[in-house]
Amino acid sequence: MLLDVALLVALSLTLLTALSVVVLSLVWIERKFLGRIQMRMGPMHVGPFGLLQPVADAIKLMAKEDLLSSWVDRVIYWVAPLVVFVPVLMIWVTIPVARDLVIRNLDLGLFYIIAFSVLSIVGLVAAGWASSNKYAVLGGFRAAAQLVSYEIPLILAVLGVAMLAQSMNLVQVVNEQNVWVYALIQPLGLVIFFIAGLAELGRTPFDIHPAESEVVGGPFVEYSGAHWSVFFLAEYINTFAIAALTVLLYFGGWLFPGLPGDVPIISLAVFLAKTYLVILVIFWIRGTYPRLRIDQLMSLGWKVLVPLAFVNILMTGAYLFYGWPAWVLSLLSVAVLAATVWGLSKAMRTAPRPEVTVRIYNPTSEAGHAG
Amino acid sequence: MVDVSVESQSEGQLDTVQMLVNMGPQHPSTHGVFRMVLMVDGERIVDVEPHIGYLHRGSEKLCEGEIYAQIVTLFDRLDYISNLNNEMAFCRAVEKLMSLEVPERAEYVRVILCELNRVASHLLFFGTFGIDAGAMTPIMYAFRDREKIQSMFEAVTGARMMHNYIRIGGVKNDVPDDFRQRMTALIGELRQGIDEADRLLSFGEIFLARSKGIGVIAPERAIAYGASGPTLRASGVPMDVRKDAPYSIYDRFDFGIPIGEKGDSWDRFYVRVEEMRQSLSIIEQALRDMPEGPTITPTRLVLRPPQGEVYVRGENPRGEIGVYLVSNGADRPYRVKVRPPSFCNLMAIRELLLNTYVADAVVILGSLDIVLGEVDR
Amino acid sequence: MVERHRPGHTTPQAAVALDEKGQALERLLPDVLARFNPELGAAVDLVTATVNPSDVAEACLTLRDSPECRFDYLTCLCVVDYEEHLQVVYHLYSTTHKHMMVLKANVSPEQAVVPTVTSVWVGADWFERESHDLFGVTFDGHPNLAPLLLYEGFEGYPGRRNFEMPEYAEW
Amino acid sequence: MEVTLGSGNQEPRSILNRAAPGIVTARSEELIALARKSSLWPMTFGLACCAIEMMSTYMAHHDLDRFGIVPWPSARQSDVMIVAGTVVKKMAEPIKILYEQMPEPKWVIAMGSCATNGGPYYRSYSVVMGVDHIIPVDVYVPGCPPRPEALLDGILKLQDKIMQDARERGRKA
Repeated sequence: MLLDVALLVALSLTLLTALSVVVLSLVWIERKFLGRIQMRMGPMHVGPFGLLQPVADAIKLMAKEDLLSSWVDRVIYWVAPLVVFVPVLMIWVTIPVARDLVIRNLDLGLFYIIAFSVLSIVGLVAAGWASSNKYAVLGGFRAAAQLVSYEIPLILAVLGVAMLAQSMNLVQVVNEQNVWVYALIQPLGLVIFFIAGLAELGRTPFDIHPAESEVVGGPFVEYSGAHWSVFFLAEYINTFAIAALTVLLYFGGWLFPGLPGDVPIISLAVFLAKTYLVILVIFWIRGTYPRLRIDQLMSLGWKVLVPLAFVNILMTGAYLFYGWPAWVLSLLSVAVLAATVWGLSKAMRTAPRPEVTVRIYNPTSEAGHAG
Repeated sequence: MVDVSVESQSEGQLDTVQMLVNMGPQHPSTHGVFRMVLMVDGERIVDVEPHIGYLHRGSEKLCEGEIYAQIVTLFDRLDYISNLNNEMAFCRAVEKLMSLEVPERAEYVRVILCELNRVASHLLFFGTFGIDAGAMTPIMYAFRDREKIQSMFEAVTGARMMHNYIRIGGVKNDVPDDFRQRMTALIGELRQGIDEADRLLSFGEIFLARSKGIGVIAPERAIAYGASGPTLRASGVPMDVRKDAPYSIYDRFDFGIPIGEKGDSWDRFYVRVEEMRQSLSIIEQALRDMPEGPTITPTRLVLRPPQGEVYVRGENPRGEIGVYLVSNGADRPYRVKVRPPSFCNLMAIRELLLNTYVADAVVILGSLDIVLGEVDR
Repeated sequence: MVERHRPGHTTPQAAVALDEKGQALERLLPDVLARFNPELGAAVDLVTATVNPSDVAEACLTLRDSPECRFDYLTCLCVVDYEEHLQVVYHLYSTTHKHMMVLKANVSPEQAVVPTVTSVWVGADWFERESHDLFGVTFDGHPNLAPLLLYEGFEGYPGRRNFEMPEYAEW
Repeated sequence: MEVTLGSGNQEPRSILNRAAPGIVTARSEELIALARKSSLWPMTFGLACCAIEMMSTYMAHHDLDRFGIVPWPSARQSDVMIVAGTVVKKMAEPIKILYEQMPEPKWVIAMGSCATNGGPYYRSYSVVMGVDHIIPVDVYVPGCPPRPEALLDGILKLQDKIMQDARERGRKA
């Protein structure tokens, strides 16, 4: 009994440390990678290649004053970061990083992950509300609306994977992908999961609740020092989690053709490489796109992603029921995806391309030419 | 502060309360120290109260205490993104009052630099508008090119921003010897850079969704508000001082003025992008025709223009600048009044923001491209 | 502000150079503004017309609506303090005819009241508030003359000539 | 005579100090100062002309991110306030409030002549003659407006100052 508790504590601490290191690496990668995209260097004066930059940030934040404005609701204000952080940490209990490297391999792993990840919304709303700041309130409500509505396509997409794998055990899900990864069988599900995942993270183009240019950081606007860094930590762990789940659910986790799937070190390396690649894609999107507006986000979620997710489940169901070969589902998936993209670009585009421009008026030369 | 009361209205079962949100004077997207108090119903804006004056430095009053040559420096700092255009407006006012001739070469140098300044200003707009819409990379592209322009300015005028280069009667000094080559190279780089930035931002679906159909202002309303420049032209009114009442040597160049169709935020944005291309073409033509010769008509340092009053109009990147100058024959002006373009453009903000979302407010304000130094003076 | 005239120096007047549009307006204005008894003049290249302050709003409406003038664009509104009187100056522009004129009205510094023109051009709003701020000219009928540029509690009218400019001061 | 430290360098009421008071001693003080100077987050806050040059400094060509400096929108998460531009009396109160909203330790850079001493507006009726009449300033950057390189230099000077203050405090303790 005591041994069990000790083991649990040790494992949790290891997990926390590992995740902290991961977050530090993510911060560094993000700044360097965004720097690349933006034709600049990124951090380079703190440590070699700026490697110590996130460490300096972390120490500074820890040693920074924790402000408490006299208007806030103290209890909720202090508890909110924990409510955000603990679920984010808890889902890592069951995320395997290699076949045998997992704290507790739950048979209902996917269910557990989804159930826990919804919890952190409460923390965001609480943080926004308790800060007694109007930007924070706006941000908190935005977060609630956004995250709750994107949970649904996320869950539905995960359901598609669970159907394919006939299991909610993540190790099982990965093992099922030893021939074809689900990204190939179910590309539609991957797209839905990734978009919904981005929205869950509140990352560009869905960074609506912490939108800097609108609500100045949203729910976190009043937090400072260590408590703010808890939010920061949670956000990055979440990013890592979504990337890891993408890899586990759709890209075959630690499996790689030609490499043994049961050597922990190799598995871990493969898994990390894949996850970091997905994360780079997330950062790439951040460096490229503008932000959506909340109503556009909601209509994308409810009018596009949720129906698509249902279509995905139906197709998967039919595939399983009739026992079609895998490529039929892939083809169907791709077809639906293409149709959606085509339809969306038809619907979203406010005018046909050549007309979306301005005229050039030149009274001196004959007939103003189109720009 | 504002006399809009918080009212609770019951619609069906739900009690909704409107909320007063104070945006600014320090807010990442108010472009300086503009402040607006928004009354929001959820995310929808039901009332707006703009507040300005957080940068009111009393420039007009200060002008009354300086000799004419010194005032040019104060005009530099009015609209601090289009310094050369401001200098030009003031110098033209004094020259008109004194019937002073400006050498041909000086006019060409002025036009080249003013148009370059227009490009620099629109580049800044390009970047900040991207930031307002949530894209963080366009501003880097824009500033890459802006940096090149500023280096060019530095080579010619000696300063990156506050040039004090256009003087009464001409320009401070002649351009460097390799001006023509450097300019030609710069124009090529700018063309490429603008195209690149354009490809990055302008036609993205998300960007279009964020800015198309947002903040529409009808041409009649824009005229009634006294809006000018790209803000007015985006509504489809082809009004440009360079065409309507050509000053300096603008009647010698062949260029078009971009006109929007709907008068929405995207039109205001793209009109500026197209304007950069037109400006570059003006610069090319001016470089081709630039004659040799003196660059300044020598005047006394302490000028005493004749008694009288004069009003000149000029086309700034932000719109029509007007300088109203009253002289009583002394060495200092009796009264200087600047007609600031962004001041007039900003007046429409209340009408533009009503019934939009908070997120749109940021985009619309960004699309007006205000400079507070000029709004408040 | 100290005027530094050179001894024995007479100040010359600025040369007037009206173009065709200006000359046409000069012929036109006495008819259009006949009711208001305008006093015509010139500011280098612009026609000026001075009317009674109480007539300003109506004169502006006439100028905006008369088909030959169509001054639908208020370019600039400002106040000049000539010590014995304050002059409210309106620079009007027509986007259809592309001509420009100056309308003026003299008011006394103590009793500086002019009817508002916000009903004629919405764009006069902030200009009038600004002039109220800096010169103490009251625009009769303006919806909201709250301070625009100056902070609440500022004493005096900084635009006027008799406003004491502070020397460098610790604040 | 007692030497008082600038308010930007007071002992902060941080988690570390609260959890284990007295444990932060001279050497760790220096370590923390090292971290602080390496991660100065300024507030996104521009007033006037200098703000444009400040933006130039953040951008690709000069790239303040090299030194770990990223602008942050909320005062609560920033360490440095770069007062870039003319401070007018109407703006004085908001600036004071913003400064008070920043958590300790905090520093102020007065960028440009207006923020330093009123600059070209020294005779104006509405301009505060330097931001140091309202809030304590650590580094003054001269220029109208200062070049990006000048602002960079100001920031490097501030980093030196942070280290030096920490060393001095360590010697005193």
